Amino acid sequence: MVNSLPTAQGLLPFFLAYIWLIPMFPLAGAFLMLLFGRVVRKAVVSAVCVGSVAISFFFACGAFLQLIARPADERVAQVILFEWVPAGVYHLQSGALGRFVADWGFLLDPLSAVMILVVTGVGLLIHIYSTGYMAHEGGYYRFFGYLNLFMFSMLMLVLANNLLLLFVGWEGVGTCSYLLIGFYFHRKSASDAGKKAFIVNRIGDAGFLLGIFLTSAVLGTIRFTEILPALTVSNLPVGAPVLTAIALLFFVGATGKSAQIPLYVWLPDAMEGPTPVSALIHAATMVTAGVYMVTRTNAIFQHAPFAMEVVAGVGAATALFAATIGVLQNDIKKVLAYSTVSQLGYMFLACGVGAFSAGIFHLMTHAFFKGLLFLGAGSVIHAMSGEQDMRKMGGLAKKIPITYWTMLIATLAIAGIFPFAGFLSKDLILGKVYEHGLLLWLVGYFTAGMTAFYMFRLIVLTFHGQSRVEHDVEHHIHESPKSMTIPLIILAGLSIFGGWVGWPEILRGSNHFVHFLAPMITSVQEARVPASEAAQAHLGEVELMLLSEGLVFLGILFAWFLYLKRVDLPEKIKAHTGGLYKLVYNKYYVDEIYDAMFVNRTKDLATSLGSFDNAVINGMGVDGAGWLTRYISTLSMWWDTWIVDGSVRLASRLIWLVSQVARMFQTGLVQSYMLVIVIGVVGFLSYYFWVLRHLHS
Amino acid sequence: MPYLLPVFYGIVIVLVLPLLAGYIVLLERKVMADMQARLGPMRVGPHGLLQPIADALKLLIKEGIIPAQADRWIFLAAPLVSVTMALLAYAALPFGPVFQIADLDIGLLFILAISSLGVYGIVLGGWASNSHFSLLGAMRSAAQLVSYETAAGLALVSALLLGGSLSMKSLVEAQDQAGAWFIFFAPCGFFIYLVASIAETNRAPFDLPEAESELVAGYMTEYSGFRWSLYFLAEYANMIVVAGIATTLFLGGWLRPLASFHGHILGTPIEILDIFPVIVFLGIGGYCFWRAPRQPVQIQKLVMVLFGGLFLVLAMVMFGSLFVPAAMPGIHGAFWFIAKVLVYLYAFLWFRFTFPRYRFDQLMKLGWQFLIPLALTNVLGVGVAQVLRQQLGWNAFAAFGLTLLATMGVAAWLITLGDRRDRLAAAAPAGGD
Amino acid sequence: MIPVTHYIFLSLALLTIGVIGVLTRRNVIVILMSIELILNAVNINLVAFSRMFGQVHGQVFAIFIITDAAAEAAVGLGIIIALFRNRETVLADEMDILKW
Amino acid sequence: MGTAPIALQYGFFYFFAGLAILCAILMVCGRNVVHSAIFLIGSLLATAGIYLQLTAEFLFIVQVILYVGGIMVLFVFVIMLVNLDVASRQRQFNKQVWLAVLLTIVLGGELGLMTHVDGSIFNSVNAPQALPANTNEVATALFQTYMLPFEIASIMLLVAMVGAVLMAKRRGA
Repeated sequence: MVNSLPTAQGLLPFFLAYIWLIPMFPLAGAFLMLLFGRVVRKAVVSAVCVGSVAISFFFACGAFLQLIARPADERVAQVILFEWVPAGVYHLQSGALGRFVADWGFLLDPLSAVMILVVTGVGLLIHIYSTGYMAHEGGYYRFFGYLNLFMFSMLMLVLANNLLLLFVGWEGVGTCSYLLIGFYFHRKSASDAGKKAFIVNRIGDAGFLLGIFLTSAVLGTIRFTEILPALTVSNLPVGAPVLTAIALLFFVGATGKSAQIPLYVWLPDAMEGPTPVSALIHAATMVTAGVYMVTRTNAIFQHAPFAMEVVAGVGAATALFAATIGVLQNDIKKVLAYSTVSQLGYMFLACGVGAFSAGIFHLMTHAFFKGLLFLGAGSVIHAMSGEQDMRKMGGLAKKIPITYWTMLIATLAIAGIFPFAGFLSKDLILGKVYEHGLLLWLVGYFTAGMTAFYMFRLIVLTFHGQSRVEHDVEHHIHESPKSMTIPLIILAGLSIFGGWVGWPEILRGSNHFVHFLAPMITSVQEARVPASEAAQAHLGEVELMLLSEGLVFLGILFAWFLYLKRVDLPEKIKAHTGGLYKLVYNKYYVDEIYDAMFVNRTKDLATSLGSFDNAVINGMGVDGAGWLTRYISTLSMWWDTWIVDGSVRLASRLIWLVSQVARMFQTGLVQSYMLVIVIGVVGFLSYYFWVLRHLHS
Repeated sequence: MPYLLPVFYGIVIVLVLPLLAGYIVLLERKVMADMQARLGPMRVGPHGLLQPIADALKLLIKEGIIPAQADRWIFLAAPLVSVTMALLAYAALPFGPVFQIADLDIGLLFILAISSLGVYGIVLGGWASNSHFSLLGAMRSAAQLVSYETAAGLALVSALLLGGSLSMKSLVEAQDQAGAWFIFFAPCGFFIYLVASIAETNRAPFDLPEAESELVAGYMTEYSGFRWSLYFLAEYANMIVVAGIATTLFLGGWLRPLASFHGHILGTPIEILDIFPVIVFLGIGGYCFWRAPRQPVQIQKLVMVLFGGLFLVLAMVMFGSLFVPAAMPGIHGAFWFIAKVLVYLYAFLWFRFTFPRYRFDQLMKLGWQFLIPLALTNVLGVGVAQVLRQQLGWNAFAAFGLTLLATMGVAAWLITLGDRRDRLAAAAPAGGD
Repeated sequence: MIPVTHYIFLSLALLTIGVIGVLTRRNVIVILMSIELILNAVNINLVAFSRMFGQVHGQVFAIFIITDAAAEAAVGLGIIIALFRNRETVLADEMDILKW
Repeated sequence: MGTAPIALQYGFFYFFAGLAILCAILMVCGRNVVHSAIFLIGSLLATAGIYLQLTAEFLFIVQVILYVGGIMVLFVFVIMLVNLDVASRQRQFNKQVWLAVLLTIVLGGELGLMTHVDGSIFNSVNAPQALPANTNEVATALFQTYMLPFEIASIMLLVAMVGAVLMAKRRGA
């Protein structure tokens, strides 16, 4: 199985050689579930699924350790099982010979190593959590089967060694997200949300697919390991329009998958799915696939400065935009969803300014604390027996302490309080952005404050103040079972310490994480950063940290004051700024605008097309064809009956007649036979004489 | 002139033959009477010497009946066919060195062919008379003739091998040169031909076609008068023919017995043995004159004297011919020939009165299972003997004695075989034909 | 000497008559006899040719043909007897078992 | 007979030829089978006469002995065995008689025409030379030149005899 490896060294260590097994375990689990899950008990289901994910997590850890055990320049392991799409050789625009080959290959390098750790780790925790959360739900095996299938797809996405295989995983996670959002398919809103997610993702995927095509057409390869050499070979100048196009198309895909403007609208609705799904797919892993992909192809992006600018701009805009919406949401999961969108915007902002490793760093930490937040929210909803509206909560801190504390930690992390994980990653990003330009920095800065505000608004509304819980759910509020709380605790720990791998040098740390990812990032960017700014950036960094900390604390105080001390104020504000409030509260009517602009137009187009279809295609085309066919067939039936069959019958009749004649010869009487002989002799002799006459004349 | 002599001979034969036949009948009756210790015909003429003429007249004036259902023309033609064929055969019979109508170089075959045609007279007559007796008789005779013709032909082949020719004349001459009659070389052949010839002429004990006790008179049942006599004539003519064939082939034809002995009377070219015919005729004539006075009636005395005179005349002819070398061989040859024929015919009569009649299947068995194989063996033996004698220069009697013994052995084996077959047939449940 | 064509025409006439007999008569025995007639015509030709060429081979062939005629007659008559035994008829057009 | 004057030769020939043809016609047309047989015998005998006129004495004898004395006797025998008066009272000719007669006459005409196509062998050798009495030659040819055919013919005769016996035998006998 360990066949020709492009990397220099010979035989790979065990775990690196068998990285291709990591996705296979969940796949096996998924198969077992979707085929036999119906007939086995829940214990078996949870054992199989959690076990499979645990095994793949174990393999991932082994692979990671064996990878970092190698020298920094050899930290790449590629296993190609077999050639999937055979190689097609063709000429590129540059005249060079392109060799497009998509193989079933697995690539493990620092980037994917981080990703598989996040995916399998968080995935494992969420699986464990789900066993408790879904314990009383129907379709238990179905849920876990989908979940395992998602794990497989995500790991394929992460471990793919070429764009096409990555796209396979990409589509796989999309499908799984559709299935899981619509898990409660009996609820129309759920199935609608699933469809919405799926369709919106289609738009992005189309862009991504075009990007892949363009890549193979321009660079002649879709292997990640060969993209950079191909770029250098095809001496395209930095900022070549082709590369820009490719990058933009990739980014369209990323916006679709990672819920950026303008394609973010599906993510809030995706909250219809079970909370673990929201945690795993729509907070921790899938939605970050876009960031991963952009980072994976950063070489192209770095050669397309304009695209980088677009990415940064969109990221910043999304971050601010989503944050503003999040401020006024009452549904606890919606708040978290918008915060996710905004955090993803942060990541893209980082990527846009070239701080890919910062983006990935934030991705990791975000996976930790946002997953924790969602799980906590899930725990709260569990305790509130399905209630999601924060206005009907409050004062739960005493009743569900573990949830409270863990969520508090996560909130502090996302708000960016020193020294939680979020602080390190966010401030790394902000620093890079500050180096890049002031406007974007201001946006990010402000967004950080708003994040702190709405997150603490969530905490306060949920856990503090007097309870607004309805009476019938009041009495059986209870702490979640161990299977749910233990993952919370673990994630809380990660939210605290998980970010310390990226402790900045400025604080006497050595940024291991960035150095670890450094080989992944092509350094075209350095040219664009003047040395002088790089020199003064160090001074700016500490100030920026202090500034953001200040703003964050301001936001926290604001929230505390607004929603705990003066509870009447929000209503007043609402009354005074009615229009704005309404606008923000209704999410800027984006859905309505989309409906008006695209969806209804699409529907109108569809209706007109449908009518056209009915009138022309069906009416004239299909029905006409049918009509024509019917009459032709009647005609041909007539033909068949009278000409074809007729000829057949005629033939048989003729044969019958001939045989009637022939029968007369077969009398069985010797003498008639002899008469025939005589006839033959006479004929022969006559012919002989005839010939003779012609011979002599 | 070349055509005159044969025509003369023909006329003579056609005139003499019926008379001869009649007297053979008389002879037959006399012999029968003698064997049965009777006198036989005595009334018509002295010792019934005119009996044949009387019978001939009676038959000629009798009414000829034609059955209503008969096939007329065939009924009329059949006896003629018989007689014609019987008489045609004489065309090749050498009564003497010169006394022969036509010396065909295939004379023997000619005779066989003609005699084989004689059967049609019988068959057609039997069929045409439209009577079951006749038909059965005809079929019997047809089967019989066809069967025994084979045996007879094969028996004759042995003589042909010895003679090396088909012409009767040269056959006799061959015997003359050989110094011995062929009967001494191939006695088996002669014996087979004897039996076969009896069967061919429908004589007892093979006279099934006209077996009185079974079918009234066989193929002649419906015949009467002249036509009946024609059949009769044909039968006796055939007897003479087969006798002549046997005589020619086996008994040395016209050759005098001991032909190689040439003892002359002193001072004369006359051989002693040539006197013998004269003595015979003289004796007969003398006997007639001696018996003449003892006849009861006057006319009989006269007739007796006439006969005596006739034989005296014959004696004179014989004696006179001794001094005419041109005519002598012919006349004496004729004498000897007829003498041998009469001897042969005597054997016929003898058999007739001593043997009981065969059953038809016995007849067929005898013909097919005994005579024909034996004849084949005989032909083979004679051929081998010829080779031994001519190629290897054996002594003639040694060679022929050897082959004779071999043939005898085969004959014995065939007889035992036939006996066993009969026993098996008797043991097995009677079935089939 | 008589030219050979005379004999040929004689045998031709016999052949024609024999063929007519074979083709038209109903009695099987007559048919057999007609066949004999045809063979006979052939023999005439052979003998005439042997005379014409001054060789005896023609006669030898005639002998062979006569032998064949004998064999054919024997077998044919045996067939006729068996047939008569089984079907009580000697008419050719009542024997059409060949058809089935 | 080969040495007879030419007029006599022609006389013999035409007499026997006419006899043969006449008997043949009567044989074919006759209603009574026995008559047919008799006429056939006549025809065969006439043919034998033709042989004699052709100085083929041996063949003449063979014809008489074998054909007339053997085969035809068999025929007559069988005719009497299976004699059917009904047969003689029935229709003698089958349905195809006229067509057959016509065709056969056409055939005969064509065959006769064959002898007159120029370049045919009959015109080339037109005067048969006299063949002496030739039984010996026939025998030589038969037993030396045609030894093997002779043996084969004899074996064929044997087979035919056995076959005839078997066929004529009644079943179970």
